[in-house]
Amino acid sequence: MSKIACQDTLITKKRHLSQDYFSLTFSPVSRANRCVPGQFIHLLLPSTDVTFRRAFSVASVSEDGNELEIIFRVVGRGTTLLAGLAKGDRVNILVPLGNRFTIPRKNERVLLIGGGIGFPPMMFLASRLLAKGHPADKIEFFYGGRSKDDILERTRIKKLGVRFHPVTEDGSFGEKGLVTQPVERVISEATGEKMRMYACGPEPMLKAVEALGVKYGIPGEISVEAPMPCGFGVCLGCVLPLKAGGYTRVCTDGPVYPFGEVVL
Amino acid sequence: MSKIACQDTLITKKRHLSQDYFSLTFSPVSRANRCVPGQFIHLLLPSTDVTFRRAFSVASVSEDGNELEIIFRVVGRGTTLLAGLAKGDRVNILVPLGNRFTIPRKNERVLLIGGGIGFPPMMFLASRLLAKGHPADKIEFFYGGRSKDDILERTRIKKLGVRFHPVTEDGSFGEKGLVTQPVERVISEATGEKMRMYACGPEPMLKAVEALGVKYGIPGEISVEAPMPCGFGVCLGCVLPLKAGGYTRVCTDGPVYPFGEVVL
Amino acid sequence: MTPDLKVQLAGIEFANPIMTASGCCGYGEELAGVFPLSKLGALVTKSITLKPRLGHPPPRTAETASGMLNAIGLANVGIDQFVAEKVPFLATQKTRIIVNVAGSKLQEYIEVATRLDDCEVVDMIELNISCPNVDEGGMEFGADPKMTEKSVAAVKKVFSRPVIAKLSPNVTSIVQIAQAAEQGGADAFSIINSLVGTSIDIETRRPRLTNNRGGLTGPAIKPVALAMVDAVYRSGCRPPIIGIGGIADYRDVVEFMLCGASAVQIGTALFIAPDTPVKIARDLKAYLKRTKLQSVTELIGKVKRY
Amino acid sequence: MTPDLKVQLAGIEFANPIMTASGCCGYGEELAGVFPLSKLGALVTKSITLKPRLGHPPPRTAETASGMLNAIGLANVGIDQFVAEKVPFLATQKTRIIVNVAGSKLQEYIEVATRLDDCEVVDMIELNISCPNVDEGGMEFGADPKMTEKSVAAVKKVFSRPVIAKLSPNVTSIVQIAQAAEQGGADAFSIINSLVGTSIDIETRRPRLTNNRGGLTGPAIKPVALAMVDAVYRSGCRPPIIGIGGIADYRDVVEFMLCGASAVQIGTALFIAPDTPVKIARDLKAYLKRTKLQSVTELIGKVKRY
Ligand SMILES: Cc1cc2nc3c(=O)[nH]c(=O)nc-3n(C[C@H](O)[C@H](O)[C@H](O)COP(=O)(O)OP(=O)(O)OC[C@H]3O[C@@H](n4cnc5c(N)ncnc54)[C@H](O)[C@@H]3O)c2cc1C
Ligand SMILES: Cc1cc2nc3c(=O)[nH]c(=O)nc-3n(C[C@H](O)[C@H](O)[C@H](O)COP(=O)(O)OP(=O)(O)OC[C@H]3O[C@@H](n4cnc5c(N)ncnc54)[C@H](O)[C@@H]3O)c2cc1C
Ligand SMILES: Cc1cc2nc3c(=O)[nH]c(=O)nc-3n(C[C@H](O)[C@H](O)[C@H](O)COP(=O)(O)O)c2cc1C
Ligand SMILES: Cc1cc2nc3c(=O)[nH]c(=O)nc-3n(C[C@H](O)[C@H](O)[C@H](O)COP(=O)(O)O)c2cc1C
Ligand code: FES
Ligand code: FES
Repeated sequence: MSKIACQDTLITKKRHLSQDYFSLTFSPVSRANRCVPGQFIHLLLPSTDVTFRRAFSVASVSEDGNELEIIFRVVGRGTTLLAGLAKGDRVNILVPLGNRFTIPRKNERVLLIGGGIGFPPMMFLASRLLAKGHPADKIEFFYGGRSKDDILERTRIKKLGVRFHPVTEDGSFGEKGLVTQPVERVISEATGEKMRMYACGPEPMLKAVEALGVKYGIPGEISVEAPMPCGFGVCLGCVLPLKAGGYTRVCTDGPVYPFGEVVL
Repeated sequence: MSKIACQDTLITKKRHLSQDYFSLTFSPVSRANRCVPGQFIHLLLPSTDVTFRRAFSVASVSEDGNELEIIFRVVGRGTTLLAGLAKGDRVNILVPLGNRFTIPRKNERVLLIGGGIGFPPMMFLASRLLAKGHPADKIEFFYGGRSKDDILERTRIKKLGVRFHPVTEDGSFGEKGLVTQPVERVISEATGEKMRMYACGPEPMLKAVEALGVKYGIPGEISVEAPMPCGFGVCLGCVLPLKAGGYTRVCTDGPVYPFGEVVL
Repeated sequence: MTPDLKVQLAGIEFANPIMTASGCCGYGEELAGVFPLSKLGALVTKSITLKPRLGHPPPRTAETASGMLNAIGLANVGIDQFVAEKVPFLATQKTRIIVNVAGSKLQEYIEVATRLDDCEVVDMIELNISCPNVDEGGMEFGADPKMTEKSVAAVKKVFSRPVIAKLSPNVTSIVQIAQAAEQGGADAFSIINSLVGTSIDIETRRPRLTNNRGGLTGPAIKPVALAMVDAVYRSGCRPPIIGIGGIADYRDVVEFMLCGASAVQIGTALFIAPDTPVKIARDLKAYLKRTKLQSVTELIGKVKRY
Repeated sequence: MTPDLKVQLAGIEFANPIMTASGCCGYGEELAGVFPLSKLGALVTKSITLKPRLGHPPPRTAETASGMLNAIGLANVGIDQFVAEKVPFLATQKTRIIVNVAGSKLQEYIEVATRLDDCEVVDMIELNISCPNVDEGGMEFGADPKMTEKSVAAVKKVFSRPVIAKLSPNVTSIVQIAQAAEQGGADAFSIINSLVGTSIDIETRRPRLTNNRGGLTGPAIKPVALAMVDAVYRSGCRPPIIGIGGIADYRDVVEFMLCGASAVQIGTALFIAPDTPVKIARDLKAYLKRTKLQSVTELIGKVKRY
């Protein structure tokens, strides 16, 4: 019985990041200070054009714990409506929802792997790890996208001081190819160091990352998606099959799972 | 089979007239030049929060026939949504709909009676009559409202040069009382002149105006309202009973009816 | 090659699968002011009864979430005036004409259908068997398999062209009713008519319809309509299905056709956007092109069920 | 004086008429994280079956116009685990507890109800008779008056506290089913469960639910639910009615109560806004005050029909 705040909040900042990508900051948000990387909010659009809320990973939380940021991509009706909202508009959010990424030990090399719109929780995790004193040079930030326009918040990520590995399929920014390439290179170059992987992104990427984890015996976690009618565990609509049998509710048992737990 | 244009148009001007009252100008509007006083448009809100279109009388049409204005009051969900739209927003309208006011002969004294948000078609009628050469001093413009804030576009009406009779229930602007008072006074003061009345406003006002028409033997027309699912005659949802029996479709047979025709 | 929208139902060819639903396009005159009716596969008239009917007192309609309620009360000019005043206009229109027939006694259906048999412009009759059946104490014809079969068979006897049975969704098993209609000789099914519903004004405490209840239509009912079309199609009934219920854009049409509809009717959406049929025809063509289909008929029943 | 929200059903008093609907509030634990369950008139659990059920593979839900489809497949922990793990939590909650019971054989209902009779915290049982009846070849219990009567009567025999019959809307005459349930001894009715519906993804051509079809719920179905509550209430059935279907705000509750509901359940709206019951209780009080009523019970059945 974890406490969830169902609250009205205001859009206090809206940034158009590139093409279909936006950042929204909400304030005031009670319980924002409780949000940890991996968790998400469930947002109610002020229109009956969509029935369900929409889930978005927490991308950042302000130091005073009053502001919460999400970064999203316009893909359908809900996100189109969301992109149409403006500073000052009111939305209702449920927060905080979901489980969290395991915090690695300080001596572990951390491989954060974000694919496309999967990067916001990775960014949140990076900054939290830094705040907790994880050495910046032990944090590798892999970020894959189709082309330059899909690699967002580049300055912000660079500013963190982590080791940034941008990758684009068309080579228009960073390394050309798939994000798993540099991941595998960093893994094979590492010598005897303990490592841990975290990934969020499209399913094929998550599968590839899990495969790397198995191949090199590196533990890790993935953050997965599912359509979420309720977001807080009561509807049983967001389930994914578990390898061990049965189903898991992504909204409460997830969205973060250790490698190999869910059937993707 | 009158031609109706089902068209997307843009809000090119938005004016907040007072409290809950707004004026919206749409452009380009094909067939706007065909609109005559008494006719209305049927507006589709860009949201499934309401199912039906909403009907609004034409308040004015620009000289080039490209712009069309409505004036409305926020009373419920649809008009709240409409008030939330901004310059540049797109809406879909059906235009022109409904029948029209009978054009009086030039020697007739014309009594235009608008109650509350019933004044826009009266204003349109006044300016069209003036444009057709009806003498301004033969046009009496009665405009009743609860208080000062309900008497809109005062400068605009005065500029027309017609005889303006504002009336408010609380006396905060113009004469104190009901709009039918000055109407009856003007009627009784008139000497042998031919007169014709036109009214649009709340039902009790329309009834009172009809009663004056009967009492003094003055012909006239009222513009009535009804909820309108389709607005162009196919659903049979907007009917009002006729005194002669049967029903009339307000959207196509109306909204303008001679005194005594519909059961209010 | 531009994809082909033509469909065949009961041996009749339609320019496209898009029809306007009964009660939502009058007798065609007003709609012809919005777009040429030749753009339609067919026009289905308001229900015609033997005698003229004024319908229920207002209010007759109410808005609901993504839908509406109506209790028009079968207001119509009656068969005499229909033939005298409406048929001549319809005869000039380059589209298929389907006349919807209603009644509260079987004899009424028979008489109206008999009259319509003489109107050559009437391509098909659509039987509205969702009216309360006075003979049988008020239960709808269409809620009872036996009465359904009987009324379809009776009309088939007097009307020489194809007869569509328009089925009510307010039943335990629409498949059973469809089978009865097929037994009676139905050449096609229209699925569905409106769902029974109501709405109350909490300030006046009065129903929003003088009839106390009405028919729910519009996007809200689409999932129900689709499931019923799917069920009848899966049941293996022979007559083709005309899908109806909440259709507002080409996507809805594709859904209905994938579930087994050979054509569709547009009702409530005409009030929201009267040019919906024209837009759907255009978008449907684009969809067929995009999915590399030559003919819209290739969609019929092609849903990949789990 | 602040208006009274208390209601009585089948001799049991409820703090207010607002309950959470089965399948929409789990076993109460998660919802208690949003607001104290003491704010509810009652909590109705997910359907409990004899054996645990995993439910259908995903996707299990789909959005529709002003509503949703679900085919969860009665996923639940089964009666053993329910009693062992869920009842202890429920016992600590200061609200009425209603356990929804489902099964595909009559014997299953009986066994689950027998077990629940020993759980004192369970104030009432709600029988979900909308499940396909394996014994009778898959037709829903709740679609057949005889099976309805039989199952209610059987459960009444083993459960000593009041039994609610939750009626399916997918029937020709819900009044007939209600009468059968009353005959079987039902102490109250829950009206309605979800409408059968489906939705197709036109790109993949697959149904949006692995079960091919599911239950339509949410604001879209409110008019249908309201008409069914109204019909059963007007029919003069004795057991009180719990109105369900698309309730999202206090206005909806007032509509249902005016039509004859003594209480209501909130389902889909909990997903949209989990604090809906709290807001409704607050707004309902304000409405009663504004309309100068002392007790919410004064609304029951007070619609002014034409
Ligand atoms: C835990 C979690 C965190 C997420 N974080 C982010 C984020 O930080 N930024 C971001 O841009 N997106 C994020 N998403 C995905 C985001 O929720 C979807 O893009 C969004 O719901 C799509 O809504 P739509 O109406 O625009 O798209 P549509 O495709 O029109 O949505 C239609 C329906 O499908 C469901 N749906 C479709 N795809 C998804 C999906 N991938 N995940 C969940 N529901 C889906 C929607 O809920 C809706 O019911 C996250 C999803 C989850 C589950
Ligand atoms: C021919 C005509 C001309 C009109 N001209 C104007 C105008 O120039 N300016 C203006 O402010 N208003 C005008 N109205 C009234 C305007 O259409 C309503 O105020 C508006 O529809 C209310 O919508 P709502 O959603 O805000 O209110 P709600 O009360 O929430 O509407 C709920 C439902 O009731 C219907 N409804 C309620 N009241 C009315 C009504 N009086 N007329 C029609 N439908 C109603 C709506 O269509 C809707 O279905 C006109 C109405 C008609 C019929
Ligand atoms: C205002 C209105 C009037 C209707 N009148 C009739 C009618 O006279 N006869 C009939 O068979 N169906 C009638 N219908 C039902 C429609 O033909 C159609 O079956 C139903 O509206 C569902 O389709 P929709 O959701 O596209 O509106 C009417 C529907 C509406 C909304
Ligand atoms: C996701 C979901 C799961 C449901 N599960 C059950 C269930 O297990 N047993 C049951 O009797 N009803 C179940 N229902 C039906 C609801 O209890 C309720 O009758 C229905 O949703 C209509 O109410 P609503 O429109 O407020 O949602 C479920 C509904 C939903 C949306
Ligand atoms: S979204 Fe409802 S249980 Fe996960
Ligand atoms: S609004 Fe449809 S006939 Fe008038």
